[in-house]
Amino acid sequence: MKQKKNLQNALNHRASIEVPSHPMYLSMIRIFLEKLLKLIDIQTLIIEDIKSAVDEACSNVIKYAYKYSYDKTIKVYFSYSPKEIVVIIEDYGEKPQDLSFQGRDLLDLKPGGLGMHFIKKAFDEIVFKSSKKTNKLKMVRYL
Amino acid sequence: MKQKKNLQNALNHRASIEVPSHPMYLSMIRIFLEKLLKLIDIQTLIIEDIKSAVDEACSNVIKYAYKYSYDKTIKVYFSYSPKEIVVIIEDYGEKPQDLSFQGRDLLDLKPGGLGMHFIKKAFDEIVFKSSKKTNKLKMVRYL
Amino acid sequence: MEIKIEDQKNIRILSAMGEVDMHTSPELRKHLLKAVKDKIPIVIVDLKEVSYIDSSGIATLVEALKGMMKYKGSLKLCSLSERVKEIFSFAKLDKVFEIYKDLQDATIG
Amino acid sequence: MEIKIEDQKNIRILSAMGEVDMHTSPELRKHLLKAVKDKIPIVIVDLKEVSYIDSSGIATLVEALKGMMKYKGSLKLCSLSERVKEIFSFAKLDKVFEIYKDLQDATIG
Ligand SMILES: Nc1ncnc2c1ncn2[C@@H]1O[C@H](COP(=O)(O)OP(=O)(O)O)[C@@H](O)[C@H]1O
Ligand SMILES: Nc1ncnc2c1ncn2[C@@H]1O[C@H](COP(=O)(O)OP(=O)(O)O)[C@@H](O)[C@H]1O
Repeated sequence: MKQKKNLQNALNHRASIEVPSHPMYLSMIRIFLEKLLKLIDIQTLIIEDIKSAVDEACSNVIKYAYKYSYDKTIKVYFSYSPKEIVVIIEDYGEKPQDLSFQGRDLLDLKPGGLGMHFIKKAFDEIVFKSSKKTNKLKMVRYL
Repeated sequence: MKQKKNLQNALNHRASIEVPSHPMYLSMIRIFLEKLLKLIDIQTLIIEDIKSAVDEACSNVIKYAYKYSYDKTIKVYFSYSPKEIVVIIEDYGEKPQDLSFQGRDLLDLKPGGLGMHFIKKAFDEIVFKSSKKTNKLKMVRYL
Repeated sequence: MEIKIEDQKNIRILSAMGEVDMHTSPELRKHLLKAVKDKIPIVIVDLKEVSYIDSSGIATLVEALKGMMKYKGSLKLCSLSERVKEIFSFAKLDKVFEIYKDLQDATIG
Repeated sequence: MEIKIEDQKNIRILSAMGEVDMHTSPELRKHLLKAVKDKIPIVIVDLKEVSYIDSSGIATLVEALKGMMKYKGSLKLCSLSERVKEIFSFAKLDKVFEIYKDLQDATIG
Protein backbone atom coordinates (compact mmCIF):
# COMPACT_ATOMS: atom_id res chain seq x y z
CA MET A 1 0.00 0.00 0.00
CA LYS A 2 2.70 2.43 1.07
CA GLN A 3 4.71 1.53 -2.00
CA LYS A 4 1.71 2.24 -4.23
CA LYS A 5 1.14 5.67 -2.76
CA ASN A 6 4.76 6.61 -3.19
CA LEU A 7 4.57 5.38 -6.70
CA GLN A 8 2.07 8.04 -7.60
CA ASN A 9 4.32 10.72 -6.16
CA ALA A 10 7.17 9.67 -8.38
CA LEU A 11 5.79 10.98 -11.61
CA ASN A 12 8.36 9.56 -13.98
CA HIS A 13 9.45 6.00 -13.60
CA ARG A 14 12.47 6.06 -15.83
CA ALA A 15 15.78 4.57 -14.95
CA SER A 16 18.82 3.36 -16.81
CA ILE A 17 22.04 1.50 -16.26
CA GLU A 18 25.22 1.37 -18.33
CA VAL A 19 27.85 -1.32 -17.85
CA PRO A 20 30.87 -2.72 -19.70
CA SER A 21 30.14 -5.43 -22.26
CA HIS A 22 31.75 -8.11 -20.10
CA PRO A 23 29.53 -11.06 -19.11
CA MET A 24 30.41 -10.50 -15.45
CA TYR A 25 28.21 -7.40 -15.55
CA LEU A 26 25.09 -9.25 -16.69
CA SER A 27 24.26 -10.01 -13.07
CA MET A 28 24.18 -6.25 -12.42
CA ILE A 29 21.63 -5.72 -15.14
CA ARG A 30 19.49 -8.49 -13.67
CA ILE A 31 19.60 -7.06 -10.17
CA PHE A 32 18.87 -3.58 -11.50
CA LEU A 33 15.70 -4.87 -13.17
CA GLU A 34 14.69 -7.02 -10.24
CA LYS A 35 14.96 -4.18 -7.73
CA LEU A 36 13.22 -1.73 -10.04
CA LEU A 37 10.33 -4.06 -10.85
CA LYS A 38 9.89 -4.91 -7.18
CA LEU A 39 9.77 -1.23 -6.25
CA ILE A 40 6.88 -0.72 -8.62
CA ASP A 41 5.07 -3.83 -7.40
CA ILE A 42 5.25 -5.98 -10.52
CA GLN A 43 4.34 -9.67 -10.04
CA THR A 44 7.22 -12.06 -9.45
CA LEU A 45 6.47 -14.13 -12.55
CA ILE A 46 6.66 -11.12 -14.82
CA ILE A 47 9.83 -9.95 -13.06
CA GLU A 48 11.49 -13.29 -13.70
CA ASP A 49 10.48 -13.34 -17.35
CA ILE A 50 11.73 -9.81 -17.93
CA LYS A 51 15.02 -10.52 -16.17
CA SER A 52 15.60 -13.58 -18.34
CA ALA A 53 14.66 -11.79 -21.54
CA VAL A 54 16.85 -8.74 -20.97
CA ASP A 55 19.72 -10.96 -19.88
CA GLU A 56 19.44 -12.92 -23.15
CA ALA A 57 19.25 -9.76 -25.22
CA CYS A 58 22.35 -8.36 -23.51
CA SER A 59 24.21 -11.65 -23.98
CA ASN A 60 23.37 -11.38 -27.68
CA VAL A 61 24.81 -7.86 -27.76
CA ILE A 62 28.07 -9.21 -26.36
CA LYS A 63 28.08 -12.12 -28.81
CA TYR A 64 26.84 -10.57 -32.03
CA ALA A 65 27.17 -6.79 -31.86
CA TYR A 66 30.48 -6.78 -30.00
CA LYS A 67 31.81 -10.20 -31.10
CA TYR A 68 32.96 -10.90 -27.55
CA SER A 69 34.91 -7.70 -27.08
CA TYR A 70 34.46 -6.92 -23.43
CA ASP A 71 35.55 -3.29 -23.26
CA LYS A 72 32.52 -1.82 -24.96
CA THR A 73 29.33 -0.56 -23.36
CA ILE A 74 25.77 -1.80 -22.93
CA LYS A 75 23.03 0.55 -21.84
CA VAL A 76 19.62 -0.53 -20.60
CA TYR A 77 16.79 2.01 -20.38
CA PHE A 78 13.69 1.23 -18.40
CA SER A 79 10.38 2.99 -18.16
CA TYR A 80 7.12 2.13 -16.52
CA SER A 81 3.56 3.31 -16.81
CA PRO A 82 0.49 1.47 -15.50
CA LYS A 83 -0.11 0.45 -19.12
CA GLU A 84 3.29 -0.98 -19.99
CA ILE A 85 6.91 -1.62 -19.22
CA VAL A 86 9.42 -0.54 -21.83
CA VAL A 87 13.02 -1.74 -21.92
CA ILE A 88 15.49 -0.46 -24.51
CA ILE A 89 18.90 -2.03 -24.93
CA GLU A 90 21.46 0.10 -26.69
CA ASP A 91 24.86 -0.86 -28.01
CA TYR A 92 27.51 0.77 -30.17
CA GLY A 93 28.54 -2.38 -31.99
CA GLU A 94 28.10 -3.93 -35.39
CA LYS A 95 24.85 -3.64 -37.24
CA PRO A 96 23.31 -7.09 -37.73
CA GLN A 97 23.14 -8.45 -41.31
CA ASP A 98 19.83 -10.14 -40.84
CA LEU A 99 17.20 -8.52 -38.69
CA SER A 100 14.97 -11.55 -38.30
CA PHE A 101 16.78 -12.90 -35.19
CA GLN A 102 15.26 -16.34 -35.51
CA GLY A 103 15.57 -18.65 -32.52
CA ARG A 104 15.76 -22.35 -33.31
CA ASP A 105 12.75 -24.65 -33.39
CA LEU A 106 12.37 -25.76 -29.76
CA LEU A 107 11.80 -29.36 -30.79
CA ASP A 108 15.12 -29.50 -32.60
CA LEU A 109 17.46 -30.54 -29.80
CA LYS A 110 20.69 -28.59 -30.04
CA PRO A 111 22.55 -26.14 -27.90
CA GLY A 112 21.69 -22.50 -28.64
CA GLY A 113 18.84 -20.63 -30.24
CA LEU A 114 16.82 -20.26 -27.05
CA GLY A 115 17.44 -16.60 -26.26
CA MET A 116 14.92 -15.15 -28.70
CA HIS A 117 12.25 -17.43 -27.28
CA PHE A 118 12.83 -15.96 -23.81
CA ILE A 119 12.61 -12.47 -25.26
CA LYS A 120 9.33 -13.20 -27.03
CA LYS A 121 7.92 -14.85 -23.90
CA ALA A 122 8.43 -11.73 -21.79
CA PHE A 123 7.62 -8.97 -24.26
CA ASP A 124 4.65 -8.20 -26.50
CA GLU A 125 6.40 -5.82 -28.89
CA ILE A 126 9.99 -6.14 -30.07
CA VAL A 127 11.48 -3.55 -32.41
CA PHE A 128 15.08 -3.38 -33.56
CA LYS A 129 16.53 -0.16 -34.93
CA SER A 130 20.04 0.57 -36.14
CA SER A 131 21.35 4.05 -36.73
CA LYS A 132 24.87 5.09 -37.75
CA LYS A 133 26.21 4.85 -34.24
CA THR A 134 23.93 2.64 -32.23
CA ASN A 135 21.70 -0.39 -32.26
CA LYS A 136 18.55 -0.23 -30.20
CA LEU A 137 16.33 -3.11 -29.24
CA LYS A 138 13.04 -1.80 -27.87
CA MET A 139 10.88 -4.27 -26.00
CA VAL A 140 7.41 -3.53 -24.63
CA ARG A 141 5.49 -5.57 -22.12
CA TYR A 142 1.79 -4.74 -21.78
CA LEU A 143 0.40 -4.75 -18.25
CA MET B 1 40.81 -15.85 -8.17
CA LYS B 2 38.49 -16.37 -11.12
CA GLN B 3 36.97 -12.96 -10.52
CA LYS B 4 40.40 -11.34 -10.56
CA LYS B 5 41.33 -12.90 -13.87
CA ASN B 6 38.09 -11.77 -15.44
CA LEU B 7 38.71 -8.35 -14.06
CA GLN B 8 41.77 -7.99 -16.21
CA ASN B 9 39.79 -8.95 -19.28
CA ALA B 10 37.30 -6.18 -18.68
CA LEU B 11 39.49 -3.28 -19.60
CA ASN B 12 37.23 -0.44 -18.59
CA HIS B 13 35.43 -0.60 -15.30
CA ARG B 14 32.96 2.16 -15.85
CA ALA B 15 29.32 1.92 -15.04
CA SER B 16 26.49 4.32 -14.34
CA ILE B 17 22.92 4.39 -13.15
CA GLU B 18 20.22 7.01 -13.52
CA VAL B 19 17.08 7.03 -11.39
CA PRO B 20 14.24 9.43 -10.51
CA SER B 21 14.90 11.78 -7.60
CA HIS B 22 12.43 9.95 -5.37
CA PRO B 23 13.83 8.54 -2.10
CA MET B 24 12.39 5.11 -2.97
CA TYR B 25 15.14 4.82 -5.58
CA LEU B 26 18.01 5.33 -3.13
CA SER B 27 18.00 1.61 -2.39
CA MET B 28 18.67 0.99 -6.09
CA ILE B 29 21.75 3.16 -6.02
CA ARG B 30 22.99 1.30 -2.96
CA ILE B 31 22.50 -2.11 -4.52
CA PHE B 32 24.13 -0.93 -7.76
CA LEU B 33 27.24 0.11 -5.83
CA GLU B 34 27.26 -2.97 -3.65
CA LYS B 35 27.08 -5.37 -6.60
CA LEU B 36 29.66 -3.43 -8.56
CA LEU B 37 32.15 -3.20 -5.72
CA LYS B 38 31.71 -6.89 -4.95
CA LEU B 39 32.36 -7.80 -8.59
CA ILE B 40 35.71 -6.02 -8.43
CA ASP B 41 36.59 -7.57 -5.09
CA ILE B 42 36.61 -4.48 -2.90
CA GLN B 43 36.69 -5.14 0.88
CA THR B 44 33.33 -5.18 2.68
CA LEU B 45 34.24 -2.28 4.97
CA ILE B 46 35.05 -0.01 2.07
CA ILE B 47 31.90 -1.14 0.25
CA GLU B 48 29.77 -0.22 3.26
CA ASP B 49 31.42 3.18 3.64
CA ILE B 50 30.99 4.02 -0.04
CA LYS B 51 27.36 2.90 -0.03
CA SER B 52 26.62 5.12 2.96
CA ALA B 53 28.47 8.10 1.51
CA VAL B 54 26.83 7.96 -1.91
CA ASP B 55 23.43 7.43 -0.32
CA GLU B 56 23.94 10.58 1.79
CA ALA B 57 25.10 12.59 -1.18
CA CYS B 58 22.07 11.51 -3.21
CA SER B 59 19.73 12.31 -0.32
CA ASN B 60 21.29 15.78 -0.27
CA VAL B 61 20.59 16.15 -3.99
CA ILE B 62 16.92 15.40 -3.34
CA LYS B 63 16.81 17.79 -0.37
CA TYR B 64 18.91 20.72 -1.54
CA ALA B 65 19.28 20.63 -5.32
CA TYR B 66 15.73 19.43 -6.03
CA LYS B 67 14.02 20.74 -2.88
CA TYR B 68 12.11 17.48 -2.56
CA SER B 69 10.76 17.38 -6.08
CA TYR B 70 10.66 13.74 -6.92
CA ASP B 71 10.28 13.82 -10.68
CA LYS B 72 13.80 14.92 -11.49
CA THR B 73 16.82 12.73 -12.18
CA ILE B 74 19.94 11.63 -10.31
CA LYS B 75 22.84 10.06 -12.16
CA VAL B 76 25.67 8.17 -10.52
CA TYR B 77 28.84 7.43 -12.48
CA PHE B 78 31.32 4.90 -11.23
CA SER B 79 34.80 4.03 -12.34
CA TYR B 80 37.47 1.82 -10.96
CA SER B 81 41.19 1.40 -11.43
CA PRO B 82 43.56 -0.47 -9.10
CA LYS B 83 44.59 2.98 -7.83
CA GLU B 84 41.22 4.47 -7.03
CA ILE B 85 37.46 4.40 -7.11
CA VAL B 86 35.73 7.45 -8.54
CA VAL B 87 32.04 8.21 -8.03
CA ILE B 88 30.39 11.22 -9.63
CA ILE B 89 26.88 12.27 -8.71
CA GLU B 90 25.14 14.50 -11.21
CA ASP B 91 21.93 16.45 -10.85
CA TYR B 92 20.09 19.08 -12.87
CA GLY B 93 18.82 21.04 -9.89
CA GLU B 94 19.59 24.31 -8.15
CA LYS B 95 23.11 25.50 -7.74
CA PRO B 96 24.04 25.67 -4.05
CA GLN B 97 24.58 29.17 -2.53
CA ASP B 98 27.36 28.04 -0.28
CA LEU B 99 29.80 25.44 -1.47
CA SER B 100 31.32 24.63 1.91
CA PHE B 101 28.74 21.90 2.77
CA GLN B 102 29.61 21.89 6.44
CA GLY B 103 28.31 19.00 8.53
CA ARG B 104 27.57 19.80 12.16
CA ASP B 105 30.04 19.29 15.01
CA LEU B 106 29.52 15.66 15.99
CA LEU B 107 29.56 16.53 19.68
CA ASP B 108 26.67 18.94 19.28
CA LEU B 109 23.69 16.62 19.72
CA LYS B 110 21.00 17.48 17.21
CA PRO B 111 19.26 15.75 14.37
CA GLY B 112 20.92 16.36 10.98
CA GLY B 113 24.33 17.39 9.78
CA LEU B 114 25.75 13.87 9.64
CA GLY B 115 25.72 13.25 5.90
CA MET B 116 28.88 15.17 5.07
CA HIS B 117 30.77 13.22 7.74
CA PHE B 118 29.85 9.95 6.03
CA ILE B 119 31.00 11.36 2.72
CA LYS B 120 34.35 12.46 4.14
CA LYS B 121 34.79 9.12 5.88
CA ALA B 122 34.52 7.17 2.63
CA PHE B 123 36.30 9.45 0.18
CA ASP B 124 39.72 11.08 0.07
CA GLU B 125 38.92 13.79 -2.48
CA ILE B 126 35.62 15.60 -2.80
CA VAL B 127 35.12 18.19 -5.52
CA PHE B 128 31.91 20.01 -6.31
CA LYS B 129 31.38 21.66 -9.69
CA SER B 130 28.36 23.50 -11.02
CA SER B 131 27.87 24.37 -14.66
CA LYS B 132 24.87 26.02 -16.30
CA LYS B 133 22.87 22.86 -16.47
CA THR B 134 24.28 20.43 -13.94
CA ASN B 135 25.85 20.03 -10.55
CA LYS B 136 28.54 17.39 -10.20
CA LEU B 137 29.95 16.01 -7.00
CA LYS B 138 33.11 14.05 -7.73
CA MET B 139 34.38 11.79 -4.98
CA VAL B 140 37.60 9.80 -5.12
CA ARG B 141 38.60 6.95 -2.85
CA TYR B 142 42.27 5.93 -3.00
CA LEU B 143 42.94 2.19 -2.85
CA MET C 1 11.24 -1.30 6.03
CA GLU C 2 8.54 -2.62 8.33
CA ILE C 3 7.89 -1.88 11.99
CA LYS C 4 6.33 -4.23 14.52
CA ILE C 5 4.96 -2.71 17.73
CA GLU C 6 4.63 -4.48 21.05
CA ASP C 7 3.42 -2.95 24.31
CA GLN C 8 4.35 -4.30 27.75
CA LYS C 9 3.40 -2.41 30.93
CA ASN C 10 5.69 0.66 30.78
CA ILE C 11 7.57 -0.44 27.73
CA ARG C 12 6.96 -0.06 24.01
CA ILE C 13 9.09 -2.18 21.71
CA LEU C 14 9.50 -1.04 18.12
CA SER C 15 11.11 -3.73 15.99
CA ALA C 16 12.33 -2.38 12.68
CA MET C 17 13.01 -4.64 9.72
CA GLY C 18 14.85 -3.70 6.54
CA GLU C 19 16.76 -0.62 5.53
CA VAL C 20 16.29 2.73 7.25
CA ASP C 21 16.95 5.53 4.78
CA MET C 22 15.44 8.81 3.61
CA HIS C 23 12.56 6.85 2.09
CA THR C 24 11.71 4.71 5.09
CA SER C 25 12.79 6.75 8.13
CA PRO C 26 9.55 8.83 8.14
CA GLU C 27 7.74 5.60 9.06
CA LEU C 28 10.07 5.04 12.03
CA ARG C 29 9.73 8.71 12.98
CA LYS C 30 5.93 8.45 13.01
CA HIS C 31 6.04 5.61 15.53
CA LEU C 32 8.69 7.27 17.70
CA LEU C 33 6.90 10.62 17.84
CA LYS C 34 3.68 8.80 18.75
CA ALA C 35 5.50 7.16 21.66
CA VAL C 36 6.84 10.56 22.74
CA LYS C 37 3.35 12.06 22.50
CA ASP C 38 1.98 9.18 24.60
CA LYS C 39 4.84 9.77 27.07
CA ILE C 40 5.74 6.07 27.07
CA PRO C 41 8.30 5.66 29.90
CA ILE C 42 10.56 3.19 28.11
CA VAL C 43 10.87 2.78 24.35
CA ILE C 44 13.07 0.03 22.96
CA VAL C 45 14.04 0.14 19.30
CA ASP C 46 15.06 -3.34 18.23
CA LEU C 47 17.43 -3.04 15.29
CA LYS C 48 18.11 -6.75 14.89
CA GLU C 49 16.66 -6.91 11.38
CA VAL C 50 18.05 -3.56 10.26
CA SER C 51 20.81 -4.04 7.71
CA TYR C 52 21.31 -0.38 6.87
CA ILE C 53 20.75 2.98 8.53
CA ASP C 54 21.52 6.39 7.10
CA SER C 55 21.80 9.85 8.66
CA SER C 56 18.05 10.42 8.42
CA GLY C 57 17.45 7.27 10.50
CA ILE C 58 19.96 8.44 13.05
CA ALA C 59 18.48 11.95 13.07
CA THR C 60 15.10 10.36 13.77
CA LEU C 61 16.49 8.50 16.79
CA VAL C 62 18.22 11.66 18.08
CA GLU C 63 14.98 13.62 17.72
CA ALA C 64 13.08 10.97 19.69
CA LEU C 65 15.77 10.85 22.36
CA LYS C 66 15.55 14.61 22.86
CA GLY C 67 11.74 14.39 22.98
CA MET C 68 11.84 11.66 25.61
CA MET C 69 14.43 13.47 27.72
CA LYS C 70 11.82 16.17 28.32
CA TYR C 71 9.60 13.81 30.28
CA LYS C 72 12.52 11.73 31.58
CA GLY C 73 11.58 8.77 29.44
CA SER C 74 14.21 6.30 28.38
CA LEU C 75 15.05 5.34 24.79
CA LYS C 76 16.96 2.10 24.41
CA LEU C 77 18.44 0.54 21.29
CA CYS C 78 19.24 -3.14 20.99
CA SER C 79 20.64 -5.85 18.72
CA LEU C 80 22.71 -3.58 16.47
CA SER C 81 24.52 -5.32 13.63
CA GLU C 82 28.26 -4.74 13.34
CA ARG C 83 27.76 -2.14 10.64
CA VAL C 84 25.04 -0.26 12.51
CA LYS C 85 27.21 -0.32 15.65
CA GLU C 86 30.09 1.13 13.66
CA ILE C 87 27.88 3.92 12.35
CA PHE C 88 26.76 4.84 15.87
CA SER C 89 30.31 4.94 17.11
CA PHE C 90 31.45 6.97 14.09
CA ALA C 91 28.64 9.46 14.76
CA LYS C 92 29.77 9.58 18.40
CA LEU C 93 26.34 8.41 19.45
CA ASP C 94 27.36 5.14 21.08
CA LYS C 95 27.82 7.04 24.34
CA VAL C 96 24.65 9.10 23.93
CA PHE C 97 22.21 6.21 23.47
CA GLU C 98 21.62 3.32 25.84
CA ILE C 99 22.66 0.42 23.64
CA TYR C 100 21.98 -3.21 24.62
CA LYS C 101 23.19 -6.50 23.22
CA ASP C 102 19.72 -7.92 22.73
CA LEU C 103 16.06 -7.37 23.48
CA GLN C 104 16.21 -9.31 26.73
CA ASP C 105 19.06 -7.17 28.08
CA ALA C 106 17.24 -4.01 26.99
CA THR C 107 14.05 -5.10 28.74
CA ILE C 108 15.65 -5.88 32.10
CA GLY C 109 18.54 -3.38 31.84
CA MET D 1 28.65 -19.62 -9.32
CA GLU D 2 30.56 -22.43 -7.65
CA ILE D 3 30.62 -26.14 -8.41
CA LYS D 4 31.19 -28.94 -5.93
CA ILE D 5 32.19 -32.33 -7.31
CA GLU D 6 31.53 -35.65 -5.64
CA ASP D 7 32.37 -39.07 -7.06
CA GLN D 8 30.57 -42.26 -6.04
CA LYS D 9 31.21 -45.58 -7.86
CA ASN D 10 29.62 -44.97 -11.29
CA ILE D 11 28.18 -41.62 -10.42
CA ARG D 12 29.55 -38.10 -10.53
CA ILE D 13 27.55 -35.44 -8.74
CA LEU D 14 28.06 -31.82 -9.78
CA SER D 15 26.39 -29.44 -7.35
CA ALA D 16 26.12 -25.95 -8.77
CA MET D 17 25.59 -22.92 -6.54
CA GLY D 18 24.62 -19.43 -7.65
CA GLU D 19 23.55 -18.04 -10.99
CA VAL D 20 24.29 -19.78 -14.27
CA ASP D 21 24.64 -17.22 -17.02
CA MET D 22 26.94 -16.34 -19.93
CA HIS D 23 29.64 -15.44 -17.40
CA THR D 24 29.48 -18.56 -15.27
CA SER D 25 28.26 -21.32 -17.60
CA PRO D 26 31.76 -21.96 -19.06
CA GLU D 27 32.70 -23.24 -15.60
CA LEU D 28 29.80 -25.70 -15.60
CA ARG D 29 30.64 -26.66 -19.18
CA LYS D 30 34.25 -27.45 -18.24
CA HIS D 31 33.13 -29.91 -15.56
CA LEU D 32 30.50 -31.50 -17.77
CA LEU D 33 32.82 -31.98 -20.75
CA LYS D 34 35.39 -33.50 -18.39
CA ALA D 35 32.78 -36.04 -17.25
CA VAL D 36 31.93 -36.80 -20.88
CA LYS D 37 35.62 -37.23 -21.70
CA ASP D 38 36.00 -39.57 -18.71
CA LYS D 39 32.88 -41.44 -19.93
CA ILE D 40 31.30 -41.28 -16.45
CA PRO D 41 28.22 -43.57 -16.64
CA ILE D 42 25.91 -41.38 -14.55
CA VAL D 43 26.26 -37.63 -14.06
CA ILE D 44 23.89 -35.87 -11.70
CA VAL D 45 23.69 -32.08 -11.83
CA ASP D 46 22.24 -30.86 -8.55
CA LEU D 47 20.58 -27.50 -9.16
CA LYS D 48 19.29 -26.99 -5.62
CA GLU D 49 21.32 -23.84 -5.05
CA VAL D 50 20.83 -22.46 -8.54
CA SER D 51 18.57 -19.42 -8.46
CA TYR D 52 18.95 -18.46 -12.11
CA ILE D 53 19.79 -20.19 -15.38
CA ASP D 54 19.97 -18.61 -18.82
CA SER D 55 20.05 -20.08 -22.33
CA SER D 56 23.83 -20.57 -22.18
CA GLY D 57 23.40 -22.73 -19.08
CA ILE D 58 20.73 -24.75 -20.81
CA ALA D 59 22.82 -25.04 -23.96
CA THR D 60 25.64 -26.40 -21.82
CA LEU D 61 23.38 -29.09 -20.38
CA VAL D 62 22.07 -30.00 -23.84
CA GLU D 63 25.62 -30.27 -25.15
CA ALA D 64 26.57 -32.59 -22.28
CA LEU D 65 23.45 -34.68 -22.77
CA LYS D 66 24.30 -35.20 -26.45
CA GLY D 67 27.89 -36.04 -25.54
CA MET D 68 26.78 -38.63 -22.99
CA MET D 69 24.23 -40.19 -25.34
CA LYS D 70 27.14 -41.27 -27.54
CA TYR D 71 28.47 -43.64 -24.89
CA LYS D 72 25.00 -44.39 -23.45
CA GLY D 73 25.75 -42.45 -20.26
CA SER D 74 22.92 -40.92 -18.30
CA LEU D 75 22.63 -37.24 -17.36
CA LYS D 76 20.26 -36.50 -14.50
CA LEU D 77 19.13 -33.18 -13.10
CA CYS D 78 17.73 -32.75 -9.63
CA SER D 79 16.30 -30.26 -7.13
CA LEU D 80 15.16 -27.65 -9.65
CA SER D 81 13.63 -24.50 -8.14
CA GLU D 82 10.18 -23.51 -9.38
CA ARG D 83 11.68 -20.93 -11.74
CA VAL D 84 14.29 -23.28 -13.17
CA LYS D 85 11.60 -25.94 -13.63
CA GLU D 86 9.46 -23.43 -15.51
CA ILE D 87 12.39 -22.55 -17.78
CA PHE D 88 12.96 -26.22 -18.64
CA SER D 89 9.32 -26.76 -19.43
CA PHE D 90 9.19 -23.56 -21.50
CA ALA D 91 12.23 -24.74 -23.46
CA LYS D 92 10.48 -28.09 -23.95
CA LEU D 93 13.38 -29.80 -22.21
CA ASP D 94 11.46 -31.21 -19.24
CA LYS D 95 10.76 -34.32 -21.35
CA VAL D 96 14.27 -34.52 -22.76
CA PHE D 97 16.15 -34.56 -19.46
CA GLU D 98 15.73 -37.01 -16.63
CA ILE D 99 14.61 -34.66 -13.87
CA TYR D 100 14.38 -35.75 -10.23
CA LYS D 101 12.86 -34.18 -7.16
CA ASP D 102 16.03 -34.36 -5.09
CA LEU D 103 19.51 -35.81 -5.00
CA GLN D 104 18.38 -39.00 -3.25
CA ASP D 105 15.79 -39.75 -5.94
CA ALA D 106 18.34 -39.02 -8.65
CA THR D 107 20.88 -41.38 -7.07
CA ILE D 108 18.55 -44.35 -6.74
CA GLY D 109 16.27 -43.51 -9.72
N1 LIG E 1 22.02 -8.26 -31.09
C1 LIG E 1 22.10 -9.11 -32.15
N2 LIG E 1 22.84 -8.75 -33.24
C2 LIG E 1 22.93 -9.58 -34.28
N3 LIG E 1 22.31 -10.78 -34.37
C3 LIG E 1 21.57 -11.18 -33.35
C4 LIG E 1 21.42 -10.37 -32.18
N4 LIG E 1 20.61 -11.04 -31.33
C5 LIG E 1 20.28 -12.19 -31.93
N5 LIG E 1 20.86 -12.30 -33.15
C6 LIG E 1 20.69 -13.43 -34.11
O1 LIG E 1 19.53 -14.17 -33.75
C7 LIG E 1 19.85 -15.56 -33.57
C8 LIG E 1 18.99 -16.18 -32.47
O2 LIG E 1 19.38 -15.67 -31.20
P1 LIG E 1 19.17 -16.54 -29.89
O3 LIG E 1 17.78 -17.08 -29.91
O4 LIG E 1 19.53 -15.69 -28.71
O5 LIG E 1 20.14 -17.78 -30.03
P2 LIG E 1 21.72 -17.99 -30.02
O6 LIG E 1 22.37 -16.70 -29.61
O7 LIG E 1 21.94 -19.07 -29.01
O8 LIG E 1 22.07 -18.38 -31.41
C9 LIG E 1 21.33 -15.57 -33.25
O9 LIG E 1 21.93 -16.80 -33.58
C10 LIG E 1 21.85 -14.40 -34.08
O10 LIG E 1 22.09 -14.79 -35.40
N1 LIG F 1 23.83 18.90 -2.91
C1 LIG F 1 23.79 19.96 -2.06
N2 LIG F 1 23.36 21.16 -2.50
C2 LIG F 1 23.32 22.22 -1.65
N3 LIG F 1 23.69 22.17 -0.36
C3 LIG F 1 24.12 21.00 0.14
C4 LIG F 1 24.21 19.84 -0.68
N4 LIG F 1 24.69 18.86 0.09
C5 LIG F 1 24.90 19.37 1.31
N5 LIG F 1 24.56 20.67 1.36
C6 LIG F 1 24.68 21.58 2.53
O1 LIG F 1 25.59 20.99 3.46
C7 LIG F 1 24.98 20.87 4.76
C8 LIG F 1 25.48 19.63 5.47
O2 LIG F 1 24.98 18.46 4.83
P1 LIG F 1 24.76 17.13 5.67
O3 LIG F 1 25.99 16.87 6.46
O4 LIG F 1 24.34 16.05 4.72
O5 LIG F 1 23.61 17.44 6.73
P2 LIG F 1 22.04 17.72 6.61
O6 LIG F 1 21.58 17.46 5.22
O7 LIG F 1 21.43 16.78 7.60
O8 LIG F 1 21.89 19.17 7.00
C9 LIG F 1 23.49 20.85 4.46
O9 LIG F 1 22.72 21.28 5.58
C10 LIG F 1 23.37 21.78 3.26
O10 LIG F 1 23.29 23.11 3.67
